[in-house]
Amino acid sequence: MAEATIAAEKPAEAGNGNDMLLEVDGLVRHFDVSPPFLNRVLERTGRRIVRAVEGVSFSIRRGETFSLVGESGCGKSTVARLVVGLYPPSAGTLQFEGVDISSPRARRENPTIQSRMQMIFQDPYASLNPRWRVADIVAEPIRVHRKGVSRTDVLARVGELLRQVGLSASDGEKFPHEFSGGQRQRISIARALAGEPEFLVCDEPTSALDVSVQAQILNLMKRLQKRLGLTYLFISHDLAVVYHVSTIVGVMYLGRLVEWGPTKELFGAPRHPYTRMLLDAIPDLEMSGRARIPVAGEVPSPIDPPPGCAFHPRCPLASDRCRQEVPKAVGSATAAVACHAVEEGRLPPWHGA
Amino acid sequence: MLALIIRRLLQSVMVMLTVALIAFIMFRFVGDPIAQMVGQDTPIADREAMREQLGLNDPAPIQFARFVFNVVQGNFGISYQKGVPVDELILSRLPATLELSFVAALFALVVAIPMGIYTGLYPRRWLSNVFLTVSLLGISLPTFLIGILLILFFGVMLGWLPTYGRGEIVDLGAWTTGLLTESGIRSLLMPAFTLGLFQLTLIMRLVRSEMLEVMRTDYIKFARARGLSNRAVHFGHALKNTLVPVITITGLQLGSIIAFSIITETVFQWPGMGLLIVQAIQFVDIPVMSTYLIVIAFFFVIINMIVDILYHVVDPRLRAETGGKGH
Amino acid sequence: MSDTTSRISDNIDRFFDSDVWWSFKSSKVTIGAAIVTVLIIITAIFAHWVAPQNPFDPAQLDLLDSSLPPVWYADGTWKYMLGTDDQGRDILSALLYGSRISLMVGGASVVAAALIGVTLGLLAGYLGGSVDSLIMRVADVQMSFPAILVALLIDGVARGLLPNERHDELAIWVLIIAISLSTWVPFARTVRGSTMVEKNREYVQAARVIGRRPVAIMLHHVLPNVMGPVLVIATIGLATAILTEAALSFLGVGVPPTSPSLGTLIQIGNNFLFSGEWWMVVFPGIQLAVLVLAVNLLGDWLRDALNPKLR
Amino acid sequence: MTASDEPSDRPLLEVRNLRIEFPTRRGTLVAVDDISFAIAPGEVLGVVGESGAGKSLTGAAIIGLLEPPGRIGAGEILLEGERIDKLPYEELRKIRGKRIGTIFQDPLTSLNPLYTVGEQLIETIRTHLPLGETEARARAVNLLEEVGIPAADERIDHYPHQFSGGMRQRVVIALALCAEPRMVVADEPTTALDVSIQAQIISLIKRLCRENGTAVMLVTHDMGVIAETADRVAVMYAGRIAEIGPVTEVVKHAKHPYTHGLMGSIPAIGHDVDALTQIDGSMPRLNEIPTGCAFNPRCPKAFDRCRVERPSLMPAGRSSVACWLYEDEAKEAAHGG
Amino acid sequence: KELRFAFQGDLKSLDPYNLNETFTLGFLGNIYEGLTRRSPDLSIEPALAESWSIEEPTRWRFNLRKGVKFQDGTELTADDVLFSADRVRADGSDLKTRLAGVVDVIKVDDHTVDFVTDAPNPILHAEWSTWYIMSKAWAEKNGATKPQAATGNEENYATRHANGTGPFMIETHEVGVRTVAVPNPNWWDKATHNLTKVTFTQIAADPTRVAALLSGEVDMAYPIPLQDQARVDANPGTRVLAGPELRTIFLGMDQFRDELLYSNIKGKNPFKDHRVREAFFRAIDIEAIKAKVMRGNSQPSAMMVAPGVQGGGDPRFTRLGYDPDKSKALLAEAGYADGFEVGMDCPNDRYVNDEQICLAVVSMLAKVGIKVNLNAQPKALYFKKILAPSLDTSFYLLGWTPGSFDSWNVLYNIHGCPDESGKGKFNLGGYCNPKVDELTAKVLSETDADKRAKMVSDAWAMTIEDISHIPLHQQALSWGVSNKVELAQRADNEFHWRHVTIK
Ligand SMILES: Nc1ncnc2c1ncn2[C@@H]1O[C@H](COP(=O)(O)OP(=O)(O)OP(=O)(O)O)[C@@H](O)[C@H]1O
Ligand SMILES: Nc1ncnc2c1ncn2[C@@H]1O[C@H](COP(=O)(O)OP(=O)(O)OP(=O)(O)O)[C@@H](O)[C@H]1O
Ligand SMILES: [Mg+2]
Ligand SMILES: [Mg+2]
Repeated sequence: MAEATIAAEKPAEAGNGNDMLLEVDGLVRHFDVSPPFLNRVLERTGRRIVRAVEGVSFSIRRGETFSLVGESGCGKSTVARLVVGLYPPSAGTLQFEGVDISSPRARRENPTIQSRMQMIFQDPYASLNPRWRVADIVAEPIRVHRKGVSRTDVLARVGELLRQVGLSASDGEKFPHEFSGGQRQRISIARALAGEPEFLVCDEPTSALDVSVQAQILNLMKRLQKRLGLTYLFISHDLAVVYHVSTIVGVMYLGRLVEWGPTKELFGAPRHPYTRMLLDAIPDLEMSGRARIPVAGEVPSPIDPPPGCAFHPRCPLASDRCRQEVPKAVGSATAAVACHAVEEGRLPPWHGA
Repeated sequence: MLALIIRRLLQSVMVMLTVALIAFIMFRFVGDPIAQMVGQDTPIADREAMREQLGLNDPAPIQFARFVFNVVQGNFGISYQKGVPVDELILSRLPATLELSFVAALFALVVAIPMGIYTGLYPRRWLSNVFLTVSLLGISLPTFLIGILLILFFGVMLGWLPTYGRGEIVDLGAWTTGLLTESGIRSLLMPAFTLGLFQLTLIMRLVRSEMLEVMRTDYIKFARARGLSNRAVHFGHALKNTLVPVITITGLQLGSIIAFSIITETVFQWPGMGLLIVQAIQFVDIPVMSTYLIVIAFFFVIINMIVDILYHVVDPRLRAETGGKGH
Repeated sequence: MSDTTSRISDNIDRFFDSDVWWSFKSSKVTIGAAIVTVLIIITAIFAHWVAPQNPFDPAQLDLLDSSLPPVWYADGTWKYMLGTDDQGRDILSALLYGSRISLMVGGASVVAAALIGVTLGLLAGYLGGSVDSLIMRVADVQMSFPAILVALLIDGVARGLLPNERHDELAIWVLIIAISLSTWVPFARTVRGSTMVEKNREYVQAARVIGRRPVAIMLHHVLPNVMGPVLVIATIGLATAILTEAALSFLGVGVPPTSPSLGTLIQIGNNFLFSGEWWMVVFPGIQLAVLVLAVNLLGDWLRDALNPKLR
Repeated sequence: MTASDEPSDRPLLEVRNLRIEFPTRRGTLVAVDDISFAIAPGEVLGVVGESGAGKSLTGAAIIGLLEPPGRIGAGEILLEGERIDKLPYEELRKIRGKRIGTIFQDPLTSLNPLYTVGEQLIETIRTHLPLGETEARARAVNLLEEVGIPAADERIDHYPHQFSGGMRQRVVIALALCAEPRMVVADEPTTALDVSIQAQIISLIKRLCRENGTAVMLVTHDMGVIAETADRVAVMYAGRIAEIGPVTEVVKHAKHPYTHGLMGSIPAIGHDVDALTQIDGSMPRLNEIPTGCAFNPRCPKAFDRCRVERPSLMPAGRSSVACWLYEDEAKEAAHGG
Repeated sequence: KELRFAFQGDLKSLDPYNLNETFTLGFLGNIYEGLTRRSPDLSIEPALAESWSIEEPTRWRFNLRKGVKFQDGTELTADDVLFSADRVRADGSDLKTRLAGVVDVIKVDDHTVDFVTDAPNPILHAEWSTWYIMSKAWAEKNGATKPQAATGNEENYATRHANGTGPFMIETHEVGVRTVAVPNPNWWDKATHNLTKVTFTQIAADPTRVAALLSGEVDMAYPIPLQDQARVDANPGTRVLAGPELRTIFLGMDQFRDELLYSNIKGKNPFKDHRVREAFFRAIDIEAIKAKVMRGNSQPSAMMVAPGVQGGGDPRFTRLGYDPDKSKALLAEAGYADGFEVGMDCPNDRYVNDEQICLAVVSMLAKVGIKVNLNAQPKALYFKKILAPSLDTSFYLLGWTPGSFDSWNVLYNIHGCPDESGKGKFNLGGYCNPKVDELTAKVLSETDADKRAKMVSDAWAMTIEDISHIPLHQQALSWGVSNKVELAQRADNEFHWRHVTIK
């Protein structure tokens, strides 16, 4: 009992050093979308701040796949971008193998770390420069990070990478538009692998693809993970995909992690009402005829999120406390939930999947 | 909206100040203003005295401030070439140029928009191709050549239209107009056509490409799928969406019409500002040049502001403040 | 070595297989326009071989041969196929040399304008923020003055600043500077717009994650992807620049009459329209109109061919 | 209109041997090739298939809005027994919105940003129904309420950009249902939406159709949505129907190897597999569709005949399949019948 | 009866002392009047002075016409003449030379004025037909007592207003657009015209001006481009009046600098060499210029003055023949076998086909190896450059009509060795032959006509021998006139409306 109420700051403790590849602590990212100063004065409106990420902490163990799920706009991509350094965080820290890489300066000072993390993007059509040959695209990280490698070596390596993702070396001479979506995503993966990364951030790598192609990519990613010992930060809104690929799943809502845990546990016995809602909303391929009450409402604007628990306007269990007090994540290092109802034991049993 | 207007005003002031600075630099540093003012045999001492008297020895910022102060009061100095105050000179030429530009713009718009719509809606019809080809000629033939040919044909060979000037003009106090007399209107036809032709082509092509673009959008497809009549789809939905960019570009074009009138006015001896500036440039009449610069910038700024406001009137997305909030 | 050559030949093959080439091949008008343009450019470049006379060399002019009509008139001669002007300049030669000046001024000013515009546009679009606002405000101010006016003013200022006899020598440069300073804005606007789109495209972000520097990203990633519209603007800009030069020459502030451009030729010829010596204005007029029309047609085609939405 | 009083053996919509072509510089592309299906009143027909399989084109052909140069190369489309594919534009226009409603994928771009939602609704209503301005407005408010927009009488005067994505899709649905069409073509109505919103929209469509007895052609590539919503499902591959049948049959007992692979490649919660079933390769481009069965290069069960001869739909169990594997079964069934 | 006419140039100012330019002075000669005026044949007539006499060789007396009223109603008195004499000599006046040599102006009585000169001058009044008398009262009332406001910050009242005694009064004057005049009902002389209104418009572009005449929008336009004369004549309603003009067009060379400003020859001035000047002269095919550039409308001239001018048309002189070979030989002899480069200044809107003449000269000189860099520009800039004090030129084209129609004017202004007194003020090349100067001084005070003519002829002989300048031709006037209009064309190219009648 006492153990269960320990407020867990992070899904996993950073205790045993080397094991943790990435540690994220209290990550915050705000975007200022205020109207111009003059408008604010004249219309007496304040600043408008998008609280895209509002204090997210997690760590990822080497070789694991940590997944983030959540509805559109809840801040998943922002977390991904923060991790790879496309945005500097507004607050909070990022550590890669214990090295702080929170600020852009820290990143510049540790260029090797940057090369060890790569990213795969959602849109296979937009993530490859249409004017570049595939070979050049794939070779770019090699040329940037390992200067002085001879041209033939680079080409050889590119060919190898292309084969690794299931394309042929001769495809390097072509341009991206000559490939289908699934093949392009393979090229993206080859490019990401070219830097010999240990850590891959995948922002919805398959959501633009058809299921049959998605299966190919997911299988490829899993295979590569096994073979190369990669660690993934995997982002998706498709719970089934997340279930399929991840070791640990974190559920995001309006910039916060509301629940996390090992995949099976989380999907087997979801505790946060939001997690339950998401699971409920998945169309039922089995046609088991389970009774579902689709949850009403949509994600509120991150500009002025509801006070208290951000989920309370949509939550069937919301109480006055939920409306006022932001719930703390409670649970062990590996599985926790931030919900007053859970804490107060008001949670009805899960009907089971 | 208010914020928009205020911001635009501020920006306009900045633009005007920049232009004033350019004008000032021209005024002050291109040639020696004193040398332009006095006769050849004025002694050096007198020149120095004048220099002092005119404040040309003060620090540049003070001179600039004085320049701006004078400009704001409408005091632009005396034309080197004609010896009369520049503001009067410009003001007396302004109506001619504005009238010509306005009529040319009106002509361009009235002809170009329907043609643009037609070619945008029916890109494959032969008439569209005719319009397009003819319009290409409009931007390929030099304005002055068109003007001369018009004069030769309609003025000299057929004798239908006057070949030069504004015709009979009516004095309405501060404004003189040629729009109230028959000869004034007849005189206006050829210059307005010449001046408007280029803009007509541009606007027509713009409307066409915007129309083509809009016709491909989902909401047009959806409007069709709802069974709306062609009229409603073309004019209610497509046209209105086309207008947003068209307004901006057209606005800019109208600004440039005023400046483009230089050539037309030269060809038709149209007594407007353009004629004045061409002469002023040939004689390096700096006060006239810098004043013209400021006046043109002023018009541009005004037009731009109107365009911006129109833009906001047409596009509800831009006046988000007025409605309820989304999300 | 052979690698690069094979790549080039590969590129050429690819070009001839591309939609652009196909849309070119299938448009008779465009082919015509291209042939005309190339013809004019080549004859202009090699004018000193092609032209029967060097009209810029006063020693080759014979006043007694002035104002001769084209060859098909009774007093025309084959020596001056298209007649001569009032100075005894062979119109045909003057056309070729004049086209050279027009093309040179037009081409150089477009190149200069494109350089300025693309650089500023890239910077504004990629860096955003205050750099962007500054550049765009400058562009706004610039936009309020159409090419003709800017060119006129620059010319006026140059007249005031340069010693007079240098003016003619420098006239071409003044023209080029004036025209390019007044036409860089469309380049900058377009490039800025495309850059803002491109910089948020994932391939640019991928390059950033890889660790490339902003300048490298701008040059290697963004630039090639915004070149399409730049090419279109450049083509149409060439047409406008040629016309602007002609207009300025017409207003008497263009190139000096001793080395006339097409515009100057028209301006001179203008004076002989009523006297029946029409060839002095009509041939340069046709040459100018045809050149501009052809370039415009090419620009139009290029715009359509490069716009994937129109295909 | 006699259809409504007759029992539903007469299909509301019937597509026969539809073929859609694009003349291009490299010859004519056949994007949809000889497909036939029918939808009964009140029935929801799901159409699934990979991107580019020809789903949207089929929908567009039905409402007569194929974009040139696309054209119907052969076949017929019948609405309540009446041919509509050859109707003049104006006749067809009167059918659109009135008898066939349409919902597009992207609610963000389907609405004209310059008009309020109300204006677009009223315009559509008055185009098809003889109503006055105020009556039309009242109806519009009703419709909005029906699709679940709170405070409809206030929101009606808002512009599309003031609505969220889910709300906008509701507006689009309201617009499609304005004139109570007998049939709705919904082209991926939920693809752009979040799962939670998706569930809301699906149940909304289902409810509205059940209540009005409207037939729906639901195009999507999400098998889950189909499984939940459709009565029957057609699986398209490279412009052809690979399999068509009752939804339970297709989902649970997929017959065509493609359908089979497709079902296997969908990850599912609770199913722990190391690797998903995977169909190698990708769907061919239109200009390089192989001879014989279009699926043959990727098909694990392909045999010689598949590479030469193209199978047409043949009955297999309660479904129809275009696959030579089922030829015998089909023959038997034919004999038996 | 309205007369509408158009001219190429602009009416710069209504101030009669502002600009010494033919068109402006000619125009203002309809509004203002001088003590004398000229008849259509250019002979001097009494105007505001009824009569005059030479009291002493250095003292002239003018008797003013009585009862002459300015257009504002005030009467003309001797005070006005004194005032005008001061004003025309004041700073900013462009016509100071009108009273050059006048040391004193004395009011004898209200209608008599004496002019005292420093030396005898038989042609003192020859240019006074364009020295217009202004009203003292009016100028003082409007603060226009000086020709130009010194600071340049204020406009001079006289720039846009006029108050003369002449046959016409300004009704409206829109600067640079048009000017309308109406007859002066109180004019002292009997009007011979039948006009009720005169409208002047500037039409700068040649084709537009011709078009306006052809289409009947103006009744008179000038100049008509030479090439359009045939067209204007062929047109049923119009005709060309093409009389000879007294202006002589010539080329000048810098002969005083030790090194030319614009040349590739350094350290010496080729134009100081008579052979070079002759080579230039002989290189020019004046007949070709006449035939082609001027289309027959010019009279090649051996002299620097036109036949109509006293001393002009002297049969003693003939042009050096056109001879490019000789020219080349001369150049070679002078040490310029390969020719040299020289810059040339030329106006492009001042004289008939001025730029074309220059271009033709450039091309002809090119044939003998001289590379000429032509700098053709509008007259305002051109004059600013070449005229004193800058004299910023090496080789130029100029035209000259002696205002007095007397050779002395040309010998003094153009051939005199430049000095402080104003002698040689327009001798831009600095030609200086003391013998010519000596003779010129004698010419001025010589009162015996025959002796004077002989002296003039001898002076010309010296300058021609020296090749001080290269005279080209007298250009022809080229006025386009509607057939409704009868007018008198004056050889000095001034257009006086009092001789106009309209059908
Ligand atoms: N550069 C930015 N400027 C302003 N707001 C931003 C920016 N990037 C993201 N946001 C806002 O931050 C919030 C979170 O965005 P984010 O892209 O991280 O969401 P997401 O979970 O990835 O959504 P999706 O599933 O749609 O990709 C959104 O409301 C978004 O509008
Ligand atoms: N204008 C066109 N020209 C040539 N081919 C076209 C054109 N429009 C569509 N096609 C082709 O027709 C095929 C079918 O397109 P369709 O839009 O029906 O696919 P879909 O099944 O709806 O795919 P998605 O799931 O991506 O919407 C595609 O291969 C497409 O490339
Ligand atoms: Mg995202
Ligand atoms: Mg589709």
